[in-house]
Amino acid sequence: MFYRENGQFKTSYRADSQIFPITQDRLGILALFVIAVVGIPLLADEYLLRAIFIPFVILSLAALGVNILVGYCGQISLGSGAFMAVGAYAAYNCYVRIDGMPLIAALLLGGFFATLLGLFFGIPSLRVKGLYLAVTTLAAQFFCDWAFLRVSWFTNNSSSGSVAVSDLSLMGWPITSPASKYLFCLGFLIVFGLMAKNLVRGAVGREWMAIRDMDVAAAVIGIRPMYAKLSAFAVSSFIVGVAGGLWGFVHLGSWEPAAFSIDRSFQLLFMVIIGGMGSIMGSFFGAAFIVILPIFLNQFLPALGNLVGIAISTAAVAHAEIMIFGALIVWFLIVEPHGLAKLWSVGKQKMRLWPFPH
Amino acid sequence: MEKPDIANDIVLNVNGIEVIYNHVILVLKGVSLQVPQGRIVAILGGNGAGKTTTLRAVSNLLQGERGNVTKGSIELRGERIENLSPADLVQRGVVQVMEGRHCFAHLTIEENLLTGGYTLKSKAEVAVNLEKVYNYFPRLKTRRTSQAAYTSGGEQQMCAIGRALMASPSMVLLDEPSMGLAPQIVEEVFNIVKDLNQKEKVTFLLAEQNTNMALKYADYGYIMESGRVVMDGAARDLANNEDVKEFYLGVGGGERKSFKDVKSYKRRKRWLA
Amino acid sequence: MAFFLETLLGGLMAGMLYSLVALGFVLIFKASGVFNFAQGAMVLFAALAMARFAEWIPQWLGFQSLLLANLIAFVLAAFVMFAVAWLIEWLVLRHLVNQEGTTLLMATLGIGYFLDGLGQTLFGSAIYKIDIGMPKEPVFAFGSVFPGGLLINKEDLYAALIAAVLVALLSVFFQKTSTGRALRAVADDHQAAQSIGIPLNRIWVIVWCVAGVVALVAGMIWGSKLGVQFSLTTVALRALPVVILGGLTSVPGAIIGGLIIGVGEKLSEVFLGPYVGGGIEIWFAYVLALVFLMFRPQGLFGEKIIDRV
Amino acid sequence: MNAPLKNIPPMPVQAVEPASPGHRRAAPSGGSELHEVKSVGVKNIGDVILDVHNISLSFGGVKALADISFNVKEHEIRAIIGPNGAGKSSMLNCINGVYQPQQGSITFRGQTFKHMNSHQVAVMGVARTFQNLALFKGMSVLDNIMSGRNLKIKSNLLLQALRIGPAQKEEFQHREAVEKIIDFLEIQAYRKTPVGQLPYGLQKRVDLGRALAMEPQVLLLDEPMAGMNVEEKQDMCRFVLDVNDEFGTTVVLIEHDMGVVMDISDRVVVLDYGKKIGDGTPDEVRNNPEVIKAYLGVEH
Amino acid sequence: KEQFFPVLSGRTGPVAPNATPWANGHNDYMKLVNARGGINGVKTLVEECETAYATDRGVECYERLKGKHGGATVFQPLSTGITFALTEKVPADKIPMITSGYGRSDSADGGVFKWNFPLIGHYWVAGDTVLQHIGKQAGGMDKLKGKKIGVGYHDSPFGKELLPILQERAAQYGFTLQLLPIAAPGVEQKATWLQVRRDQPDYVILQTWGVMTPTAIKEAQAVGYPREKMFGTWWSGAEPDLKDIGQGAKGYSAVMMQHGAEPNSAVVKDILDKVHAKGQGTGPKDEVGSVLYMRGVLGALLATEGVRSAQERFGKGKVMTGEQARWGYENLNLTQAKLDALGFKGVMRPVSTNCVDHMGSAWARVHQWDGSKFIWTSDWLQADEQVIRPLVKNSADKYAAEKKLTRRSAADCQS
Ligand SMILES: Nc1ncnc2c1ncn2[C@@H]1O[C@H](COP(=O)(O)OP(=O)(O)OP(=O)(O)O)[C@@H](O)[C@H]1O
Ligand SMILES: Nc1ncnc2c1ncn2[C@@H]1O[C@H](COP(=O)(O)OP(=O)(O)OP(=O)(O)O)[C@@H](O)[C@H]1O
Ligand SMILES: CC(C)C[C@H](N)C(=O)O
Ligand SMILES: [Mg+2]
Ligand SMILES: [Mg+2]
Repeated sequence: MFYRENGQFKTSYRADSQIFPITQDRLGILALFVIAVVGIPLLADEYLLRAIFIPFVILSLAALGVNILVGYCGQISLGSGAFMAVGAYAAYNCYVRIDGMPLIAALLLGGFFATLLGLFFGIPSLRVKGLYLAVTTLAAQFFCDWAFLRVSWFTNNSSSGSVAVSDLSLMGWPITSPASKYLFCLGFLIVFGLMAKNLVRGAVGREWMAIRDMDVAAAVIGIRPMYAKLSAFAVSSFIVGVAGGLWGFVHLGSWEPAAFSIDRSFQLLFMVIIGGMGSIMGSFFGAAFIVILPIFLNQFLPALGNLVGIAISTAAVAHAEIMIFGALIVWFLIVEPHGLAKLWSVGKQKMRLWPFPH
Repeated sequence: MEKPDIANDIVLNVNGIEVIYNHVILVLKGVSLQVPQGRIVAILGGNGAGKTTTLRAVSNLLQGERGNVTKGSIELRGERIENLSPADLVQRGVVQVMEGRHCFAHLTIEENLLTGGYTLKSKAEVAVNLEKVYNYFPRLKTRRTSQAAYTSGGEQQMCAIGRALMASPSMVLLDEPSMGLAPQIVEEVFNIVKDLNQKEKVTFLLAEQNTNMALKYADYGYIMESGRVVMDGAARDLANNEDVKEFYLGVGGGERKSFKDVKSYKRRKRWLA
Repeated sequence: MAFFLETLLGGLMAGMLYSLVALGFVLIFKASGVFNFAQGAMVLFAALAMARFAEWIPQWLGFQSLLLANLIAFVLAAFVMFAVAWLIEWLVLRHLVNQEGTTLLMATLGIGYFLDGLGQTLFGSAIYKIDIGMPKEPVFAFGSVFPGGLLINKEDLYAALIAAVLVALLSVFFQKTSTGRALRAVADDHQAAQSIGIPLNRIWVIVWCVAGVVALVAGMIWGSKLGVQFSLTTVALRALPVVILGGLTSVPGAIIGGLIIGVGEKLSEVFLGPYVGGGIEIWFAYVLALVFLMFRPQGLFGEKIIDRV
Repeated sequence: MNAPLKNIPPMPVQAVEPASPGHRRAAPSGGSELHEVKSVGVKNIGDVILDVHNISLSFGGVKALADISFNVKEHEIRAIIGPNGAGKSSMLNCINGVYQPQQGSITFRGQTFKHMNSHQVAVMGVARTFQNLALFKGMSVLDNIMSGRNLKIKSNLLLQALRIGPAQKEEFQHREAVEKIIDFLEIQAYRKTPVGQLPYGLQKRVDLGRALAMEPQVLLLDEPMAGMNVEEKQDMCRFVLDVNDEFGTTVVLIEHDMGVVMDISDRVVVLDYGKKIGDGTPDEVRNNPEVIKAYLGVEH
Repeated sequence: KEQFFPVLSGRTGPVAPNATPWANGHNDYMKLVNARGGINGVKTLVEECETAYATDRGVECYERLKGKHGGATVFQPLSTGITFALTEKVPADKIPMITSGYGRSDSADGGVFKWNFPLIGHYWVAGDTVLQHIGKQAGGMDKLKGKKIGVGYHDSPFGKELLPILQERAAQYGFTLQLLPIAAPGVEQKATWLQVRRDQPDYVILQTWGVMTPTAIKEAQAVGYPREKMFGTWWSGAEPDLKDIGQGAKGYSAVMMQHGAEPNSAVVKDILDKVHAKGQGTGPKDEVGSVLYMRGVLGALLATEGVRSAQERFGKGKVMTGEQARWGYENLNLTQAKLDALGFKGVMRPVSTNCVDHMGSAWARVHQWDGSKFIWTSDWLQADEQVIRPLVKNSADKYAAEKKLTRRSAADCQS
């Protein structure tokens, strides 16, 4: 009853093409924004910030990038971990090798190098499609894993292959407290999130989706597959690269190539599919699902066990956790194959009709 | 043909069904129709009226579209069939020709047809049916070794129809069989329908936009409009109905108007809301 | 020279073992158009079941014979895999008819997680052994031709033979039976397949059962080589370039792809690796697959990707 | 994006002067009070805009097109008919650059090509609808039609990402043009629906809308009226005629409904299994015995 | 009054077979401490968090546990990767970290790494002692000249951590190293071992973990490389690695961080009596006393004894904060007498730490698999201070320079 757009008429295309055309949505988003920027840093304790919100924000950003490539442009990528790694290591090298390199510049440069790699590994996509393309991206993944382990120049000749950065600061403002780290990452997420949203609802986004849905038809209306695909690879790997930099610099502080292994790539892909392919919002949902659910289960199951008086071993919890996780993935897919974002919008549609069933 | 009154003459009885897609989109709002044994019944109606949805509901192909029958009942020869699988229905002789061809892209035309005979036990019957289909559509024979994806639209349509006939069905649900076919093939298809109907007593329920043809060959017709049946009657009566003539046959006012001369102001007639 | 041959042989046999896993992927892809990410989990699950049954059965029934224990364990494990196949169809696949490939792919992923957890919960997460009497020590053949002989790993040789037989059987199944054709039809278009009376549910159960048995054989052989433990799931990643190179829909492709990848990665690691610091075989396998794809985007024997308006 | 071929003189879309008298036709009699017919009077057929010369195309053993030649004149409605599998769609695919003919050439506005390149063809102003619906399934109606205007978008990636100034202005301009098309096709109610959920007939309309959004000079339509009832066909004809009248767009139309073809086309090519068996005005074609034998069957 | 010892366990994933006994041993000893009356009356409390040997999960576990139950006393990450990540975090949180037998070798330098404690051994000790053993087999270190030693290592910071000492020694004694990186989890090593077969190195050292170890030995068997010439470091030579290979692994040796399998030691008997007999055992009974189980016990011993020593200074019978416990670890003095009293007679040697030396002991022994169990095959070996110390110092200095840290002052050492 309350969630209706009745009476909200759009008199201009500008008004109609707002990201959230419905007033209630806008209010909701505003509230969310305030909570995210003010509420969480104030209220959340260190654990929540460090273990949940910071990874959530960074991985949302990465998932956003992956979604552009996979969800919007339809090019399945299992190499996102590699692009994160390139972002992180390139940023690291820029940061430690060039004196006085500002943090943000280093991160953006990381993104830039990830873009170069993305373009390179995007070239096969002009010929290879679908799952076959996934192999190309896996080649990128394994190659990068190997390169960062083996080429010691990338790790500034650290003997263990593990690198670290510390004492981050942004124009004199130290980024060491969890809250400041969180806000720093959130800033990236908001800026890139908005830009990505603008891209996908604009001409480039339509090109990507057109290529995804029907490439021959897209070519016939004048879209060049090469330009569309490579731009998707570029934009996606830039964002993923920056996320990689943040993951290394801000979240981990010190990392080894395994931080960006194939598992990370899979994780990002799951986020996109579970959250909703081709939906910016879906990236957030997906990241939340994949980041928070396991942690939640991990803490909740023993508590539940205690409640009924059985001590559950961590192994049993870990196994139960992945079982429940797997079952939930399947369950959500059955309820809504197009991901959580779609589930959300169907929910909204129902709410619009409420209290009538249809 | 009169409205059938003997209950057990009715093969298919659709009773007030509602269909909802995706839990929110209500498409059929209480559709009822009956198909008597050995007859040809046509569903007519504009784009989006719900013809395809009705056929999908009958053949139980709704699930794949995330659609659900939420009200009403569907009976085949007195047996409730809403919960059967499509394969069960084929076992009971009900086969649907899907709108939009849906040939198996990677299979050759012949393989497509052979797959159509999947439910048949005897190899001989498959061979006979294959010969029959090739007779109906000689064009398919010349293209038998092509992968279906690489045949023309019309060839695919023939393939889809032929594939359904391979199962020796007792009842066929035809969704826009004439779409994309050249005129003489359309004629041919309807002749096949008539032929099967008369010789092999196959019952047909067809959704068709080519109203002209449909009413010429059908015994009985239902006209649908935004998810409801708004008119039904014997085909002959419908064909003579002034409204039907004007809006579905394009011969309002007695004679055929050139497509060029039709004006584009809102002329659409709506029976209901 | 001898060493080159040894490497080549080693590669060929490793390749056969990859094929065995690759086969599972191909089967399910062929039959439903689904890329089954749970394949690795199925291999582990099957191997765990087999290993533990072989350990428990003599205890339960109180006999000693290794052969008998293995036999019963194999049969029991096969039944377990049938049950898994049936449950997967019943709980998951039938609810996802006509959904896009990515959705199904994700579902198999969920299944994979679930099986990983379930397997280890039921059967434990330590290292278990499968002892099917595979010879572990190498033999040295052609001692007269090559000084020191040519090393041949008997275990790998047997494994390769088993793989070859399995592949031959499955090839026949797909090429010659009407079920094979029905499977391909299902992969093309779920709905159309349903509309002409192909019982999707039954087909899927059958295919997943077959895939389950293939996983069991793969798990048994890999398990006998490596021990049965969680890491067995990662062999799926090694099999991936094989599937892709051979073509997602081709049973013989899985074999040829396996041989090419096996040989390619072993030769590269042994002869190229030392110059660049080693550890290149994984990415080399993928790059090799990629190079082939640039010439044939559907893999060596895959069905052409149809692109038509 | 804006790389039109330099040597093509810009053609004003609207006022096309009759270069050659061509044949003239009477306009629809009696415009209604609700529909303003702009070009009451005489339809001006212009010069040859598209000339297909000796095209041959075969797939393995199948000869889809054998030595086909015909031309299309500016502002006319040119129909291609023929039995199923005759090669009609393949012909359009050649013009579009989707297929590469093995022989022959295509001349478009004075430029001759051995084979076409899809992007270039689009830039030159050729739009197309598809027989087997090739819409972008995951996108809304609005986005599908908007994508038809992508060629016209000038702002770069960064501007689009920031959506400031010119990028935004441009977006709104195109949106306005697209809204006109949506109004024109009467699909306002479905603006934001994903096209995959639309009934078949409406999808065909969206397909047309996407082509129209390109503001093409030549519009290739592949069975636009399949799966429609008479009323809807009448609407579709109206759209085609209006486009043809109001914007002077040249139309190449494949259609199996002879009523439609005979009523609205200016000239008709008839193909039969890759060969051309007839070419002329509807009346000529209708009475061509070979055509009757191969395609029409009985007199319609 | 409970002293909280968080446990980062690895009971799932590719290293589960090996990491599980460690955690079981650790927890059993903690229970034993409680059964014996706690640390001067302070009971121990453990809570596990599963890392599956993944660094990011380890970091999450750290964040989760560090503030629980009144604050963590000490972390034992049981992974070199996690150690690297936590090394950046513990100073800020003021929680010490014991990395007994793994982690950063340079963190033995307490002057730079105030919060790290690689007690009783790090990988450079392992590397040095295993070379000494090999030298003895060869008949003297000088006999190694011109020899070729293969090193199969886990391709990660853990594996690479061993290399500096080997390289140092190779330069010194004139043997060559053949590096054989193995990608985790290490189930595919055919190519590696084909190389070994071709090049026939005189010895092979394994720095592996989890399933990688048995796979390596099986592949060695498959190419016919003699197991007698294969030497593991101490995470690569425990029962789960070898029991299924049985005879096939006969002759394989591994250097042990002091203890081996100690089923007959007093502490094991005590655990069986006071913990397992009461049905409170964490894992299966037959695993008690096995190699990795004992390492877990040692970990728990060091963790609790540090607290005990801290209590000497900050108040007996009190719960120590992380910062206080750190002082305890830095001033550990476990004499032989104390060890004997605790039941560790014959299991380990005395340990004493100070401000600069955070390791406290650098002894090791080698045991060999005889087909069904391990037997000791060497005397006590001590890593060469002359070599290790400068390596540690250089590396620590480099770290300090990178991080712009200054060495701790003498005053800081007192706090
Ligand atoms: N899968 C689906 N999800 C959601 N809505 C759907 C779906 N399929 C059809 N619809 C909606 O159901 C309504 C009826 O569609 P249906 O396809 O049954 O019409 P139809 O009468 O067959 O039309 P046409 O003649 O164009 O084929 C339409 O409004 C359509 O948008
Ligand atoms: N890509 C291709 N590969 C192989 N054969 C093809 C291909 N495209 C078209 N053909 C064949 O070429 C012939 C002409 O096909 P086309 O689609 O042009 O027919 P059409 O005239 O459009 O027929 P319809 O009216 O049925 O749509 C057909 O026999 C078809 O099978
Ligand atoms: C038990 C572990 C600490 C050993 C491991 N391989 C590591 O050092 O990372
Ligand atoms: Mg329909
Ligand atoms: Mg066609």
